[in-house]
Amino acid sequence: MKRSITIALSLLTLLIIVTGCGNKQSQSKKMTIVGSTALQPLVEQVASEYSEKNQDISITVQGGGSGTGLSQVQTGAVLIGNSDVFASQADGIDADKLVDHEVAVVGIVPVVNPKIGVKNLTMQQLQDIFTGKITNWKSVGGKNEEIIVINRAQGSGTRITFEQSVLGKKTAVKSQEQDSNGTVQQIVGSTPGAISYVSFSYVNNKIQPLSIDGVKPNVTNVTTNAWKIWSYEHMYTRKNPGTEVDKFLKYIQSHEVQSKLVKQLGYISIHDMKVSKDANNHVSK
Amino acid sequence: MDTFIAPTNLELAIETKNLEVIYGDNQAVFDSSLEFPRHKITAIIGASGSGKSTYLRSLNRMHDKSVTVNGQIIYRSVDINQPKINEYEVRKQIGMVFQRPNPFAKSIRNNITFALKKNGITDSRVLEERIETSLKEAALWDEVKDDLDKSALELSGGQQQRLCIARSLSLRPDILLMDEPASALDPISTEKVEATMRKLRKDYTIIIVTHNMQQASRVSDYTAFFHQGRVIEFNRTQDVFQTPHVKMTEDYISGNFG
Amino acid sequence: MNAKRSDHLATGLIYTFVAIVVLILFGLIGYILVSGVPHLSWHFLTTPSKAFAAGGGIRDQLFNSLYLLILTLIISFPIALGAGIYLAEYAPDNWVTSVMRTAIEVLSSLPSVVVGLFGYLLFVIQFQMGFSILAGAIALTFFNLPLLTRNIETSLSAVPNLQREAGIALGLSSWKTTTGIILPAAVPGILTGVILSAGRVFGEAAALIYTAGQSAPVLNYGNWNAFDPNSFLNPLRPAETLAVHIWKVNAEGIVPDIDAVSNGTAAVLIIVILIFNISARMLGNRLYNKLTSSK
Amino acid sequence: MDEIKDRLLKPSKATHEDQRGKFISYLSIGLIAVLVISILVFITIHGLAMFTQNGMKISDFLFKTDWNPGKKLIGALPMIVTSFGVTLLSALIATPFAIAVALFMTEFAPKRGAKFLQVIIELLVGIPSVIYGLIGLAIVVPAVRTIYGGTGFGILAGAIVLFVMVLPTITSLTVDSLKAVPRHYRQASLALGATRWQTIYKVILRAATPGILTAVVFGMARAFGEALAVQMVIGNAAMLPQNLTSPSATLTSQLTMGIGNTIMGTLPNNALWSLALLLLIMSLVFNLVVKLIARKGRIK
Repeated sequence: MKRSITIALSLLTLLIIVTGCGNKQSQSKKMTIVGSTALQPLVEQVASEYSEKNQDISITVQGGGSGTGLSQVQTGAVLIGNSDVFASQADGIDADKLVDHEVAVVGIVPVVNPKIGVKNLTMQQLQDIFTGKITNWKSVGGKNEEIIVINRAQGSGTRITFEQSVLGKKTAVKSQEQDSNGTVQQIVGSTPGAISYVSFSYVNNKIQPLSIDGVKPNVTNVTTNAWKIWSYEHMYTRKNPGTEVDKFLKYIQSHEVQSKLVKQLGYISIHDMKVSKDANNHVSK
Repeated sequence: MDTFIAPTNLELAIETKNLEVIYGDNQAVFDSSLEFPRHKITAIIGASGSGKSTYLRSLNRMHDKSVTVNGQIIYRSVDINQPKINEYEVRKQIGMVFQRPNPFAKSIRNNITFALKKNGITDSRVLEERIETSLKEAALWDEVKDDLDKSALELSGGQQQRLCIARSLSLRPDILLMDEPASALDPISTEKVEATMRKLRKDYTIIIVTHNMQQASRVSDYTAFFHQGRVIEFNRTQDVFQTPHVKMTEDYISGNFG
Repeated sequence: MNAKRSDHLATGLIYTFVAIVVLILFGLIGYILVSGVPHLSWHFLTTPSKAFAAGGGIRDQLFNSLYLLILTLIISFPIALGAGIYLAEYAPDNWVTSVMRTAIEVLSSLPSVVVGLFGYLLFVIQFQMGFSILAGAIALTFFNLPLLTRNIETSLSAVPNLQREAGIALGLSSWKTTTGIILPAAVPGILTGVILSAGRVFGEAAALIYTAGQSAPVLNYGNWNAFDPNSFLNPLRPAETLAVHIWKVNAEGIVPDIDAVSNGTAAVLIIVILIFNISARMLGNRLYNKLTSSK
Repeated sequence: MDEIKDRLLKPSKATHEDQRGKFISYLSIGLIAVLVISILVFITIHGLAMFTQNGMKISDFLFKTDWNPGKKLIGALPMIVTSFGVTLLSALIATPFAIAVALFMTEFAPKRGAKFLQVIIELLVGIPSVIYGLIGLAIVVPAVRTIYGGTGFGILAGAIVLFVMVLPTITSLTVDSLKAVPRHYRQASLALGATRWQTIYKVILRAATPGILTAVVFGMARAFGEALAVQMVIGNAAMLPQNLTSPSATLTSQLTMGIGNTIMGTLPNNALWSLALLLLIMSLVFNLVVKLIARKGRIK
């Protein structure tokens, strides 16, 4: 019994030593990317394609949230931090020290439970619903059913984008919150009277996407900014992150990736955009 | 208190001088000085709570650190009741058999070889020889020789106790302490254990604690009577039982108290 | 008469309650299996998961879960064994021991999120382990240690004191007595504890999201070099486990067959835990017999 | 014979073994102590940062009801109330079941029935909390919605899910305490002509009360700290719960939801660490309660 303890202990020490060394040896070829869960699937896919083409490089992609991504890249713990929001929109981040790489555009659409019977709202109605002024679907032409607002978690990129485009400076009504597109999708689909918003790619037949002022939520409308609720997906680095990182970022912004993977994963290619947006929601052609 | 301690004038195996045992605020043994003659069986008798077991357990340093043992225990002209003494070696020289049989949850063979192996005896021939002699000494060999690999827990209570005796003997101790070794056994098993003891007397010094006076008179050469933590009387067994010097001993033996 | 009636009533009530609990369990397990088993196939178990297409499997997650479990046990068992021995055999009865016991209890009732975040900030970031199996295993060690320690302590204490005395009286050190006599006798109890804690390790998600991470990079099962980043043995690679996979697929999955993947994974998780419980129980008895009799 | 005397005076292999063994076991317990202390210190430092660095008031944190750390509103009362709500309610539901199952295992069917239930309880422990959460979302929430109206999310749904999750903890600890009731209590009572239920109710349960209370408190500690499962069914609205079926948020759900979206060192992040500190303090309190129960039980 004692022997097994000794063996286990020495194995453990070995492991720690080994991993410590392994860390240093492979650092030059290793790239860690952390952040936005929404962006994670895309970067993961691109990374695995990229490392197939470049055998000597290994890329680790992790979620953790936009906040995690930004703080980690700021402290230099990782090379790239993924974020759904501009660095300048996040408290506690010195945006001047970071370099933004926009790698995709994501459209966000309000969704409701299909039984409500509402398919279109004006921007004002949408704002009134999320600020708590309208509380029954009757007022906007639906069934006599209480409105149940489901917001996203405070600080989440999707929420920041949505509130910036829809609420302006107003504060959202206190309501239920969910922290992911998937749960919102499930809950809106099953809860009568529910309204929330998700990224385009999470719309399925169990939830009803809404048009706003008659504008349909589709890719074409986003590229021209006719559909107002959209944001960039960002990959932040520190200044001069090194050639390997640059090469990878170039790859993800290339037409090859943008026209294939980005679209397959439900994002909009940055090359298709006819307008651009800055951190203050200022749109320019 | 009136006491009578007869001198033995024999070669001694072990003796105690002014021994006292204290548990926290409770003193269990007071000022006890006794001599145990070599190759004899000495019985310690007394009512329950008289401190006899506590006394016995201090002889091979079985008390843990929370118990204070004062006084001297002289063994081979060394006071073994000192911190610097190697208590493991003490226990190898002074073995112990307990009130309830406590074989290890191992095979009969391993019960005996376990301690031997841990003490560095690995030669399988020596081990086999020790198993056989110890089991023979404990009068168990004939009953178990064909299935030494059986779990010791499958033996009967009496067999288990004799296995425990064999286990102690396998280390070739000098002295064997027995703490009411037959109290958990039926009469037939008891008889077997007693027979074993009588046989062992020629090679070992045995000190046995018992509350059974018939047992004491049957097996022992000397008897010590304990009462309330003190030695009241010590003498040859027949003297203690037939012509006790102290009134209290007489009362105890005739069943007037305890 | 009254006493008898209340006796019947109470007995009936107790049987009803027990029946409800049994029903709940069968309902739960039944629900998980019925909704998950139809999605199971050899293909599901042996292909890697997919990011956006249907038909992904859980090969890597399944392996990661097992690997993480083993690593966690390798780290936590020796420590728990030592600590359990300390508490059962050496600990003096004083305030220090009592504080230690409380500390262990506190450790066991810590919310797993908190442990996950602690592991994240300390191991993942401070010690630069990155999101890795190792960081995950250390975080899980936090849960596992108190469970295992307490279990080992009770299993050791349950061995009668007579056994201890027998060993000591033979001139053995108390360490040898403990490891050679007490410990083997306590093995079945310890093993049960290990299984139970393993179940918790297997199903833990909250603590792993921030430590072992939530991605399953492509693994090379032919690469036995634990230093290589794509080796399946590398303890410094991120590793999504089954439980985390379920969580992630439901939270951010965009594969069209979310339900199939999620329910299938849940079924696999339950089946593995079932197998684990049953086989470990049998092994425990076998081991006990082996340790206590021949050889 | 001098050789033996010599051995008595010198340390032997056994002495070293014992020293080594003591060293190993002290080392292990020391390691655990270091782990516990480090996690306590770590969380305390982070959890207090909001009050020390951001100048927030502890009273605001504990008694105000507006939670929006991004806008310097740090009232955690809704989460505190909800956490206690789900915890108490789930313990309330689970305790009778746990006692019934434990009695069944110890008094009614100590052999086969006990073994069977033992397996069941171990399986309940094995089901991961994510799965409990998903099943809660798929079954419990709609059920609560159809029966009580509202959205179905809220304390009631959370408590139902937690009830199943804490049942094993409470049951197995209750079984232990029932088993610890000496056999002769039962025999004495039955010999006096008491029925089985009278024996159980008047003798066994009474003797085991401190143990059962301890079991319940440990169950509550588990419920208090549970995150993923509760998060899926509680609704996550940082508002004081109006009733058992209005959406609300627990300390844990708020913590898991927010942590990825906040930046280290900022107020919103520190505020979440304060929630973690509160959780930690609560688990200390639960342990303290257990200690008190144990002490009281002993005096009786």
